[in-house]
Amino acid sequence: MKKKITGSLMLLMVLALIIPIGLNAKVVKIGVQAPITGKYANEGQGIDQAVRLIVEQKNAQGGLLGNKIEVISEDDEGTAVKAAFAAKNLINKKVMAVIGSYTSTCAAAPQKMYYKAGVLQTSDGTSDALTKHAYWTFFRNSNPNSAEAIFTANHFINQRHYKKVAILSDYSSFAVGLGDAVKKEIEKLGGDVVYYGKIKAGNQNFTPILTKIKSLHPDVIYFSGYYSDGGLLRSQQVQLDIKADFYGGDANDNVDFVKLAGSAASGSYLINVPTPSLLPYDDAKKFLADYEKKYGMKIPSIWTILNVDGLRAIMYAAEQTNSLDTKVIADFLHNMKKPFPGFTGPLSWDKKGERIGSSYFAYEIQPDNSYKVISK
Amino acid sequence: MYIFIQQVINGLTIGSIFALIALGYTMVYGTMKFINFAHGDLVALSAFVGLTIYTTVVSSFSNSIIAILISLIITIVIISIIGYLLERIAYRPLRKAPRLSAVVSALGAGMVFQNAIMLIWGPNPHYYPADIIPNKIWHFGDSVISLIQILILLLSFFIMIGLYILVNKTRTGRAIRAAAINQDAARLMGINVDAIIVIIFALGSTLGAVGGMFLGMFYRGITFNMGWNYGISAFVAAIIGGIGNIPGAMLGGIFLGLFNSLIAGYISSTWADAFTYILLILILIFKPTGILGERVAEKV
Amino acid sequence: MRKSAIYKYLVFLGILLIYPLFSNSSWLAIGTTFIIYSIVALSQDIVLGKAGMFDMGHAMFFGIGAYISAIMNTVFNIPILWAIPVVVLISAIISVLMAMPTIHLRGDYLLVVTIGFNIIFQQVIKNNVFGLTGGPNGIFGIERPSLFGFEFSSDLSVYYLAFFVLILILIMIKNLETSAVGRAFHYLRLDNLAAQCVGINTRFYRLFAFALGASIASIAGVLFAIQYTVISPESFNLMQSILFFTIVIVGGMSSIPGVLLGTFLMFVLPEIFRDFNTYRYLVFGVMMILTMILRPRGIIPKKFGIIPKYLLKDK
Amino acid sequence: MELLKIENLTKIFGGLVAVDHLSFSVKKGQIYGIIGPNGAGKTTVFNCLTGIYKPEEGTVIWKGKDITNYPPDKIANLGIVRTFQTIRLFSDMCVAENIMSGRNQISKQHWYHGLIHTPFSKRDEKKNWLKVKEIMELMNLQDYATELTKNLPYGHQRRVEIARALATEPELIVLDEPAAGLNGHETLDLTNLIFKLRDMGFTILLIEHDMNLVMNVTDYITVVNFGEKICEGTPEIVQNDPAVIEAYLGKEDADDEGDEDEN
Amino acid sequence: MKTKDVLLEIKDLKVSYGHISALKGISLKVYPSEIVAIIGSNGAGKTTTLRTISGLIKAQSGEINYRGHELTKIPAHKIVPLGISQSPEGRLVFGTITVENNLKLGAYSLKKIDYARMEWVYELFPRLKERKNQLAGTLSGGEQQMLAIGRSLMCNPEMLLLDEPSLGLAPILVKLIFKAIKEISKQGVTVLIVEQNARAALRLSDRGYVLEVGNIVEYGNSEELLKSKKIQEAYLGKKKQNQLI
Repeated sequence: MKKKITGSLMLLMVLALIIPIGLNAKVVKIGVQAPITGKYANEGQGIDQAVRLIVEQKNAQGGLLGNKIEVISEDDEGTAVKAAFAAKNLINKKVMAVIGSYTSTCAAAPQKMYYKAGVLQTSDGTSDALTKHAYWTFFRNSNPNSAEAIFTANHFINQRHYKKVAILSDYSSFAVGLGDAVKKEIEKLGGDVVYYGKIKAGNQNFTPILTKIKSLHPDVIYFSGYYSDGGLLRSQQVQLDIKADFYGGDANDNVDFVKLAGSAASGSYLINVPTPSLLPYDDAKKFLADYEKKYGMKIPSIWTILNVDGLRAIMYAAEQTNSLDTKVIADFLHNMKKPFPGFTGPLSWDKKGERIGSSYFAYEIQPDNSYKVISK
Repeated sequence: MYIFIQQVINGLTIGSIFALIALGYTMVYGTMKFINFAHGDLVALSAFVGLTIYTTVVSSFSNSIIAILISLIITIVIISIIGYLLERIAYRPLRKAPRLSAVVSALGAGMVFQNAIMLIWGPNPHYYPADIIPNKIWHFGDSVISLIQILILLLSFFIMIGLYILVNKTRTGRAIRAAAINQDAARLMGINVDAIIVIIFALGSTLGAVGGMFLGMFYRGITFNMGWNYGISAFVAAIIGGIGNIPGAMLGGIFLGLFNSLIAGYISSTWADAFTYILLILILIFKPTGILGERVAEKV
Repeated sequence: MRKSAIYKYLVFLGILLIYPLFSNSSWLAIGTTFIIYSIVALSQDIVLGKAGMFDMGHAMFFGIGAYISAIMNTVFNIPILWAIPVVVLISAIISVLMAMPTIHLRGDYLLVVTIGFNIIFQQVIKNNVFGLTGGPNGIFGIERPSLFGFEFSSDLSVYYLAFFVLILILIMIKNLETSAVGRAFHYLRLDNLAAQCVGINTRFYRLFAFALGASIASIAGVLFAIQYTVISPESFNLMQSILFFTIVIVGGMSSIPGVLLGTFLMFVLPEIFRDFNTYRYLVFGVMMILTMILRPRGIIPKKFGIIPKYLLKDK
Repeated sequence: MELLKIENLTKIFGGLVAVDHLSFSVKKGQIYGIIGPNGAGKTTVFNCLTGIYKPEEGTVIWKGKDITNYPPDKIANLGIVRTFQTIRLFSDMCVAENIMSGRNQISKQHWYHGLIHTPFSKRDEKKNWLKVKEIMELMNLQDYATELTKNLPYGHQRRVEIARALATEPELIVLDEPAAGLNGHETLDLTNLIFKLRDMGFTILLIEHDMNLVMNVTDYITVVNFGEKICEGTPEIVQNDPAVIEAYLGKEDADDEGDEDEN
Repeated sequence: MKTKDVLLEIKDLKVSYGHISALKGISLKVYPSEIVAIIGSNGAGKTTTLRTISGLIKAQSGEINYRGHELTKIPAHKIVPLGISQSPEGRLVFGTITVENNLKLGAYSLKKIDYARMEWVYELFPRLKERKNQLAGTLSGGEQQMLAIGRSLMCNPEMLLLDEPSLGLAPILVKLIFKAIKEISKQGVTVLIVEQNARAALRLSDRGYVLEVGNIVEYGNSEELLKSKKIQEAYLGKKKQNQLI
């Protein structure tokens, strides 16, 4: 009996491992590596859906250089190990380019594999570590932490004239990187960082740390982490009656920030590249409408659109060079004279794959939850 | 001084929610002697169910307080039934199996709950409307307390008093305690131990449902994976108090809430978790059965 | 060991040996990780299955192995294979220091304590202590090893390196089964007091089981660092510990085929069903419950009563 | 020669004095019985003697050495080994493996032999298994070598427990109610076995309820009631002691005793 | 012997734990209002018999008939309302609950607590009344035994099963307990008592059964059993006796 079970299980094991899927040509394959399940599932599913929408529209127009585009999605669950598996799968399925992943860690883990396989990768990951190696395959479609930090520090010290700053981040590599950078830049400009602490994402109860901050009487509280915690921080700040301005970093720019903060959202500030609803471009507005129509929900965040822009730039480069060779496309992207007009503004890249010419805005959230630009 | 008072208020609020959830762990442990790892995810599920019911019924009532009370009651009923089914399907067949099998079954059940929430409500966070409880705050000195905090503290207090009376002063309560001490002896009293276990799961789920909806009302944002965090904190609270001991779970919850607040406020927020667990380990080293737990001598 | 048992192990190892021939690079990576996770699960089994101590923080030692070797490699430029003895020693010492005051705790309390240690470990590496652990980013750029001039640069070579280590560990655990030490683990798990009363120093053996489990897990950690060349905290968090814990219970406590099968089911199976992105973990949870109900002692429970032939009465 | 000497042993459980200043000593080669009504504190004495309980007062002296607060394993390694009133075998393991547990500390294997087998460890392993075989033959258990002990009848389980004790090569064997649950035939076997063990040179300390067995096999008896010694001496002396009769039968029966104590 | 109908009849009852058989097919009868003793040594199956009657252990085969109810097919908590109450071996009082609440638990199956009965129990064991607000775990062994018996009386049973009520008690307490049992019996409660203290049990009871490793080897009138040489030998050994039981 036991022999039978063991035997059949071994057979199953062998079969399962030999299954790997065959390939077929004639189409251009685009990979999506995103956290489709797990903690960031909503961002991951958003990226997946948005990419599929763009590709659907493109295919309706006749595809890329006459080739039909096929999207292959792989779930990295927001963890490095699974990201490596997902990347290997995509490489084996011979994708030309990969969109993703959402988190810096998951974008960094397979970076070298994509480089070795000559697969283009475009990610919204903002960690500085991503462009450190200057792989020719990598294109950051968001703006690096360092740029945002410089803008933030300048805005705080020179425009708002804050004296005492409290900085909070969570434990994610992105938030820590941004928090560190902002602290450094503020101190460079002579600002006083009276508190720098970390919260545990998802913990929800931030009153202890806010009470501590209250006792230090800062002029501003800056949070570099994600909206899911930022909204609560703002809400609890108001609840605790802490009289300081609240600034959220780019990852707070999500429709859910306002929902979480509730009435406290009004009067808080965000720093980011232009947000979806504020995007001044008509085609961007159309895309947002299309997305909402197709999926019955709003686009989760600016990150979705940044990733879409990465894909659009790659498709644009392929058409300009009339080539599907990734090396040719990458060369073109690295040396664009005229930036590509993306949904999120003009896109172009330096040799390291860093996005050039990022423009940051600071917004104040109004009582009707609309954004008012207070600084560009 | 106001910082201290403020931290105590903060700690008591979150602590009483921990206590409500911890009671679910401790009551199940008391009679079944295993850790119901699915409890945290059941709490998350109740937050979602509660929100859905609230948004459905709110239009029929002019007063949001009445709407929330009605949805609380409906949620309690639904979650109790789910708690009962959980016991029936995933745990009862394992009563005589090695204890760790039930633990793994509980982990599996937790996974089912979490992913079911994600499939039903989607991966996006959901939000309790901001206006359920009016956003009122009171100052005394530099410390503040909000209406919702007062409501949570009062309701938790009354629920725990109610539970205390139920367990200590009623016939069913005596049966629950008897079943926890010795199931065979309880059977000899004519107590239907299976029925008591169902009651315990229903009660634990009820308290978890209340805790889950409090979380939703207090923090507004709820996510499909929030159960694990609260589950593990509440579970630690139950252990600190002495798992299996009902007053212990209440004490442990409040204690953990206060400790978390004071550590984060006075020592270091970046090391708050480490301090919490070092405290836990120290308590267990010096008092291996928790603060109120009883020592069980090995019979030779 | 029985002939039929040897034969089964040879078949299993044979499949692993030729497996790379049939797999593409992503399945090769899954294969390598399967082997590494099997080693961790086997080491978890020494503590949980054999010595019966409820350790739900085992991923911590896996992480200690990965982190120490990565730090030695990236900061001090020590070839990563040379790190192994240091890693083994340090994790054994840490495990004993941790276990000494807590080892006497009853089942569930020990379980909570080990969860606590795992969470403390997480916070330590995430807080980037001494600037060595890289915080939430983890450590990048770990170099792959070379041995006698052979570079383990390809994924295939890393697969066989892990395979080789797995064979060594399997031999060790087989040896454990047929030695005084290994039997002592079973005795103290089944009845601690009775074991003490026949003269077995159960406290020593508990600590030894802990140290041995920690050391083997840390070796797996080194392999993990070699395979991915990037390590980050979430690979060693509580969820991972729970995974290893579950592997042992689902597969069958202190049963080597059980633990290997458990690793396959709990780790490889979800990879096979990747296409069912959002549903697979729901089904997976249901499967866990069903497995426990149908086979409460694990899928392949340990069989006792295998003793040397010369003991049996001539028939 | 006094092998074991217990002096003024006192053990208190939450205010209840379970053993009260009890003293006795066992000579080498003796079969020594401790009897007393249920709950008299006999097992507690054994638990103090074998290191499971720490006595509040008093000393346990083994071959002139004070071993009072030693842990159970150390005491076992000094040559005192026990059986339990409620049989405590490693129930999931087979008979041979159970007996082998007694060889664990006698084996010369070091911890690293658990990982790497050497010719030495293999020899050691074989030597110990052969010893197990010898003991199984002595105890008539060889037919059940690979049988899991939980599947054995009660009487056999008792024998396995004694066999396991023998495997540790003890000097003193402490038997806690060995005849409990045995039928007449099995009890007879046990009687013979105890004599056999004595003849082999073991000293035996015994708690037992079965008076037939006790009176038959023991050389010397201490009677305990409520933790106190109420009588000691040879079986004849003990059997005729009014205090013993009272302890066993209760006062109201004292008037009946005349016609029963014929000896 | 009573002439009334049989109250409880056990027919060829077999019980086993895994591979070990504890009862190998025993049969016995209990008539209303009598006291029946089951005696035998440790491990003979006495406790198993009582626990099977109470439904705590499942029978392998055989019947237990009680006033037309087949007890082997009824779960434990439904047997108590039929009028069978057990005071278990080792007393199993609820240690962290007060004495009075232990007694209330005894009346669990009645839905309403009969305070008059509680007074009767207090009269039977005045010691319990003195300690009614104490936690049961803090009582001495004898007091716990009183509580266990008192508790089992609270549900107004027709038949009382007593498992080793004299275990570990001083003779004076044994006397007190046995006196109380006699008193209980006088109230018309049928008593089935299991004892190692054979003499005391037989003196108390009307009839007795001798159980040895799962079989009934002897039964009859208690007075006759008391005089039987075999019983005497089994429970107060004779030196140099070659013949074992």
